Amino acid sequence: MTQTIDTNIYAAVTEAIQSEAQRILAAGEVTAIVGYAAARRKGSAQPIVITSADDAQKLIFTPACVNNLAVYLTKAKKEIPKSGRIGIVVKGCDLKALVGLMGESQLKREQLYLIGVPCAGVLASTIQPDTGLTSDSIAPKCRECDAHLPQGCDFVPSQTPVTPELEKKYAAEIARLEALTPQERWAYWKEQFSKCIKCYACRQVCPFCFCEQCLCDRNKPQMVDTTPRPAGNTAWHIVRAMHLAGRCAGCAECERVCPMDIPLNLLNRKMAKELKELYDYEAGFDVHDKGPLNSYTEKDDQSFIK
Amino acid sequence: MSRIGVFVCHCGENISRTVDVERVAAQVGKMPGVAFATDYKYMCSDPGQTLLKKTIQEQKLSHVVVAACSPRMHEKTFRKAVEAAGLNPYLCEMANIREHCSWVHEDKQEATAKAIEIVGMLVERVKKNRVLPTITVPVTKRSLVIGGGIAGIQAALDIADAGHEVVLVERDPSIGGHMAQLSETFPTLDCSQCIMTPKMVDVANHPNITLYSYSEIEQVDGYIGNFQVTIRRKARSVDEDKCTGCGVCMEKCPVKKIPNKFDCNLGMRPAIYVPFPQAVPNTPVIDRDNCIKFKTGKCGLCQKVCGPGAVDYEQEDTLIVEPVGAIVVATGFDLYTIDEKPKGSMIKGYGEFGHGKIPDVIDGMTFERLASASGPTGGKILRPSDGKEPKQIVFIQCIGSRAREKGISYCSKVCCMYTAKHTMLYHHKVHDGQAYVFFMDARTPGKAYDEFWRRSIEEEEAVYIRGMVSRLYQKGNKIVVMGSDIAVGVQVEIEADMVVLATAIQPRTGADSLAQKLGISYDKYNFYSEAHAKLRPVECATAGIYLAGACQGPKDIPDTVSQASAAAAKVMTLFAKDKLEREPIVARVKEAGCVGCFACKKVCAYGAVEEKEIRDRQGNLIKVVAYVNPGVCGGCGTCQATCPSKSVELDGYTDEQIVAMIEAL
Amino acid sequence: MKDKLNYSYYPGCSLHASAGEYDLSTRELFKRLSIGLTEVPDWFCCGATPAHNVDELLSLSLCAKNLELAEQVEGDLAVACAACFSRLKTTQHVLAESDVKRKQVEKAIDAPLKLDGKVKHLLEILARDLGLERLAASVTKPLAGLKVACYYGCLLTRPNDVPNLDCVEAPTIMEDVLKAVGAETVAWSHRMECCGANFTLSRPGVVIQLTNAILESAKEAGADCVMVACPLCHGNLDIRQKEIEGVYNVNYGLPVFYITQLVGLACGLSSDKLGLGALIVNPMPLLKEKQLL
Amino acid sequence: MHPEKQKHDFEPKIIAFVCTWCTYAGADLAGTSRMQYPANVRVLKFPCTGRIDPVFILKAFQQGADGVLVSGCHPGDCHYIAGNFHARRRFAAFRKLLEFVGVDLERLQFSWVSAAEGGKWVEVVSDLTEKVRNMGPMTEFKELALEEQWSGTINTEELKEAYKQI
Amino acid sequence: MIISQSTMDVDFVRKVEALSGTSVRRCFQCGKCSAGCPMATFMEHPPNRVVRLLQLGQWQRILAGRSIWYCASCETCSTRCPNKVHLASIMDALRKLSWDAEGPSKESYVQLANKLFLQNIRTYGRQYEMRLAAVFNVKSGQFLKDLMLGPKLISKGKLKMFHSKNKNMPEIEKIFTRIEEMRKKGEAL
Repeated sequence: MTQTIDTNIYAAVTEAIQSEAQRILAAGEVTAIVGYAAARRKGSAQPIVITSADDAQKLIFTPACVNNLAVYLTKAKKEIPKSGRIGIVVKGCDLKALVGLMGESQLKREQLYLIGVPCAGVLASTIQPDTGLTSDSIAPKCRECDAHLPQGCDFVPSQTPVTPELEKKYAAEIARLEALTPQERWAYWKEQFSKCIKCYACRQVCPFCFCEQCLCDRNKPQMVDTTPRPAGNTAWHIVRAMHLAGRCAGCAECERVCPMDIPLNLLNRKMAKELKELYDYEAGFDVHDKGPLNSYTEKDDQSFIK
Repeated sequence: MSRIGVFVCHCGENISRTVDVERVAAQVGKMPGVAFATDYKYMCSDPGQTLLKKTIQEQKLSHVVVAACSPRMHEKTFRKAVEAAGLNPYLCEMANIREHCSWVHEDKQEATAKAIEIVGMLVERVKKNRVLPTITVPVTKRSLVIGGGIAGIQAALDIADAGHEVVLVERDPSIGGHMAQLSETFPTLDCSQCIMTPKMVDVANHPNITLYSYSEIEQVDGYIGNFQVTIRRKARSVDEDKCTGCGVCMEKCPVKKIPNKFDCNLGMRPAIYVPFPQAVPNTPVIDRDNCIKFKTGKCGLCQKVCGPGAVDYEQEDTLIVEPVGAIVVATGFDLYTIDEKPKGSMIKGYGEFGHGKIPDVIDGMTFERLASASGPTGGKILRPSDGKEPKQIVFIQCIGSRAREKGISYCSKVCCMYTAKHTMLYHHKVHDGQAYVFFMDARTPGKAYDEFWRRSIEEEEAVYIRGMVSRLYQKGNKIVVMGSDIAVGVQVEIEADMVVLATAIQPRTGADSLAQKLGISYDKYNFYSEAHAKLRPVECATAGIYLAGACQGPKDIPDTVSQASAAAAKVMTLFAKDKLEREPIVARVKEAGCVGCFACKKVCAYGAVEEKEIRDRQGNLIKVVAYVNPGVCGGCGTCQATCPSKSVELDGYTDEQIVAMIEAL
Repeated sequence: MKDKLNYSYYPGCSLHASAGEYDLSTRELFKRLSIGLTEVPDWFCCGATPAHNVDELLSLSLCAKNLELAEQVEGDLAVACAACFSRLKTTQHVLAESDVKRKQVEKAIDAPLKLDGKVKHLLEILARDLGLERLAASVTKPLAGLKVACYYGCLLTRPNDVPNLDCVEAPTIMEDVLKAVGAETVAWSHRMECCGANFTLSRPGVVIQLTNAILESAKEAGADCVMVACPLCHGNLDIRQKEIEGVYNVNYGLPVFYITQLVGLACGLSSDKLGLGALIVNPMPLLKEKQLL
Repeated sequence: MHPEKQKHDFEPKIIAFVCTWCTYAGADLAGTSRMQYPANVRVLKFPCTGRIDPVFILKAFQQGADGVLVSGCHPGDCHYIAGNFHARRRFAAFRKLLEFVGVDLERLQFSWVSAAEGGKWVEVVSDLTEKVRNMGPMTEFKELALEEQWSGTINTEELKEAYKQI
Repeated sequence: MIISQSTMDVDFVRKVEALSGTSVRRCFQCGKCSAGCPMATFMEHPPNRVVRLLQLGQWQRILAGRSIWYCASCETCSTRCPNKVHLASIMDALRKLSWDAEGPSKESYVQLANKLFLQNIRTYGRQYEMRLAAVFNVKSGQFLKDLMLGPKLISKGKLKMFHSKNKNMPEIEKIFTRIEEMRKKGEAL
């Protein structure tokens, strides 16, 4: 049964963002703000960088504001110290990425002015931007969101989103795959990975793929085949999932931008689940000194070791 | 194109019995890049090595693979030979076809096939080997010793006697540490001060030793051979150079009743004081918290009476930087106390013993001061509460030690012995008294130790009761000791005049923060960790830092002195060379690819990874990257496996070398 | 200042029977201090010592069910009896530690467990929630000159990490409360020794021996009276005192008060409202002597 | 003297990634003690298990390994203080990932073998060889590699026949 | 005492450990439990020896004696044990296992009191001390025990003669029966 999700607060949130943006730009607290603005198609939204207080009213927040804007900061991190403090509009999920990036010395908290948005959810990538937000049209990641209200921001509008309990699709899909035999799982992923065209959009959009030279682009030695063929594709996605383990907090941008609809976030959620079970670690809530895979305790599980 | 030479060893018959070595040489000879392949009876023999050297030169070989025994056996041998022939030693690899092949398989065909594959893998690997220059680091032949107890004193004297300069830093106003406080020592009962003070004087007079007392380590930079140590010299308010140690200031000081920590607060001292008469240096220090001059601005008596004008109220803390090549850490221990600990602390106190509020319940060190001829009672055993001689005295062992519940599960190692000593001292001094000891186990391994313990029972008439004490409480002027004798299976109640607790040995407070400054590791109790429990018990994992005494774990005096001399020997070994050579198996950062996530730094157990700023010509910061200090790197390669972009690489085990081996399969 | 304090209340069986005066004085005192107290409807026995003695699962299940009942009433759960307090706290502790036992208990009570509700002894409420200052401010008749031996017994503080009421071996919370209401407390050695507890029924001889040592110690320390927070301790110290005096041929004459009675007295409550008449060792002469009535 | 050596239809390829201080030395000890074990294993020496990148395991399977063994020092015995602790976490996570994409974890063995455990080395290697031998060849990655060459699935009789020939 | 693998009943010890949630092996016999136990003088095996016998698997010796029934559950031993051995819980577990085995015990009075107490809960939901005491005296044959106390207590209102009905009685009964069922199915010890 389709359930309508209340997005009435988004208008008020937009207003609050606009006035805060106007204030901090005018006061010179920040030099630029990364946010969302309306795009040409009706109801759609796109990222925008504004540098003038006059442009503050361009900022919006709607169910179409799907992008994780954190990626605009990682790729621009060298510029930030020069330009001064930067404001950024963040949903709870985006904030998790920023938190992770701070833990990895990519960003500094004091360089950022965080405008958190109370968010009931955004639209799935397959849905037309002017559609209303419902239990059918909502993005899968929002179904299991645990950060509707971002914590620790410099500014958060006072509205509280109404968030109905929805069926967790990733969790369900992971459970389904886990119940299969290894051969069946292999067949499933083989089919998924065979679709890959190695466009690297997943890498491009990922806030954590901030390496200047990706391991997979190195050819001395050739660790991962670069051809868009099954063997290389499989290796690429396994290596990527491993590199994101303990870091990815599930913004699901990789899955959103994948032109071939490979369920990439499934791999990342699976790893997050395992690390939670093994080491009680969850990415994205606190700025951790060390992630789960670069720390240890002497009593870690070793039941799998002979 | 590489010109690889492959030498297949027969090892007498050890290899050739199950591996067809001629066939291996013939097959490998056909591999691309292999210019020469042969087999030989004994490659490690002189003629074998000569063959190797001759062939390198004649055939102009670029790389060498020796297929023989385990590299753990002869890698050094062959690398040396290769070096003698003019090649970089790291261009030689060994293929293990003995331990991993001929000795563990019987089928000749199978073993030969395996040997060919093993050698093939190493051929592919060696192609990717690079010239690695030996890393040399200069050595500053001066040493820092932290802590002026018996461990620090012994280490400092040994190093100084070997002709090297030593900087000795002591936190307290005088060196001597705990040993200076002891009355007599087990198992010979010689007077501690009689054997300790001459050594303290030696330190003071040694031309190679610079003593900084009343000083602390502020900061440690650098690495093995090249440390820069910043030392804070706390304001003593007395000029050490001018002071003659006449002691008039102490006599005239109007504040006299400050409990003296050296006497476990049983004796009193003035506000300007030396902790004990034989102190080294014999220069007083002003206790600013208790000095009238510092509290009210009035008085100034000590300055007036000081002939040489050494008293200086204006003195401030000063920082000095000392360059040293090696560091000996000898910070010693603190005694556990039974008082109530702050909430949430890992260590708990003994509420069942009144949290230390019963005046005649004392610890072992306090008993030492009572028994000491130079102590506050002149060597008489008297109760702190009323100054009476205790006729029934109870000793309880394992207080804090071996008590998980209180947060300490280790054995403090010295308590059994010193309690036995205490019963003897007590019996010698109070002839009509009776000593009882509650104990769980008597641990007396050591030369003449068990005999000593037995003597306390058989000759000195101490009554040992196997069983612990549940509770102590004051009843009138007695202390009721509620214990049990598990041998009999009954409860035992003793109304004692005095109770002496053998409290646990703990690391010094602040041991963890010093460790962090030094970059050495420590266990959950803050004892410093040695590099290897059995084979490297004196070294820290951090190169150039050595441990001596109880800071590493509970120890008695002989063990402490042994370890201190061992640490000194390690320092002298280091100082025997002008430059430090080390295997060039170290990690290197490829700065172009590094994005400064510092995952490598997070996993480095050696603290070898530093942050390095890259700036353009105008001095603008471009990025911050990782830098691996080759002097400090241990060479495990955990950083490389962790680095997402593989921008740090372990020389000798590069991805190229390893992938080449995997691909050779 | 904090809003009005409100608690759900678990009196326990004894307070509805042999320790009626404890129940009465608790209700009256809380009324006087304007602390809300709502009895958990149809609570039942926590199982006390006998249940955990022979059937831990039963004991845990009974307590867990009672904790569930307590959830219906708003506020932290106030408990007066030290034994009930100990059982409820132990249940929370054990079930939080052991998954196996937790699942068994959930099955036994056929309900999911909630262990986050706070269980508080009256002492905690007086000393911490209300606070010693506010308590002192409510005093109208300070208990000046009354020397009290505070008797903790076993179950208020032991074992480690379970009740977390105060230091397990050297608690001060009773003394703190009494000092706040103007009484004097004596330092004595047996304030945490066992009285023999429920052996009072099956092995009274044991109880007499242990309780005698406690009374002796209190008397020696110069106490005028003893204060307790446990009906079982009270039973042994008060009800059996005459008998003990007979057996040992001594004369203690130590009235044994509940904490709420003494605090209530200081807050100006009358003897009737405190149930002082129910005490076996007559406290009236002492209270008259100290001019506290 | 020796019992007749059993011939098998399939001999698996096993790759062992081991640290030099413990397991490599343990394997040396098995040699000096003349213990016997199947000849299927190829040993790659690393300074420490901490150096072993999960990609190597992937690469080994891609290169045709039927089984992979990763072995190092027991916890607390690491020559490099903590390399094996880091490795333990890394591989705990990586094996979960491999399992999720459908790799049968029976083919991937982890162990602690000290320099004194020559016998354990023999046991670990023999057990893994035996287990993988019974499981048959690791076809998953090989198929991917073949598809790489043929750019299509093996769906005709001829292709299947040709595949079997390889 | 002959000790062998067959006399060391490890299963029993494991049961004790499962029920008590504490380790038996951890005890190193320091005797602190016995030193502080208020009841030790009434026991033939002091607490430390109870643990020692358990370590040796000699549980029959423990169950045959009265020690476990003389434990007052004062928790002093658990609180002061240097090894965090929760001896009071071990005592609970031993009593439970003895109770199950309806084993020989020299302490039938304590058992009887416990039994009556639990019956009271099952029947009335709460304790009524008057009934408890009266029935105990009848069943234990000590008709005149504490005779002098009774009237005095009643006059002081301390022993109630009547009691109200608890609405949760069916729920209590269900807890008892569910636990019995779990035990029958082997889901709980």
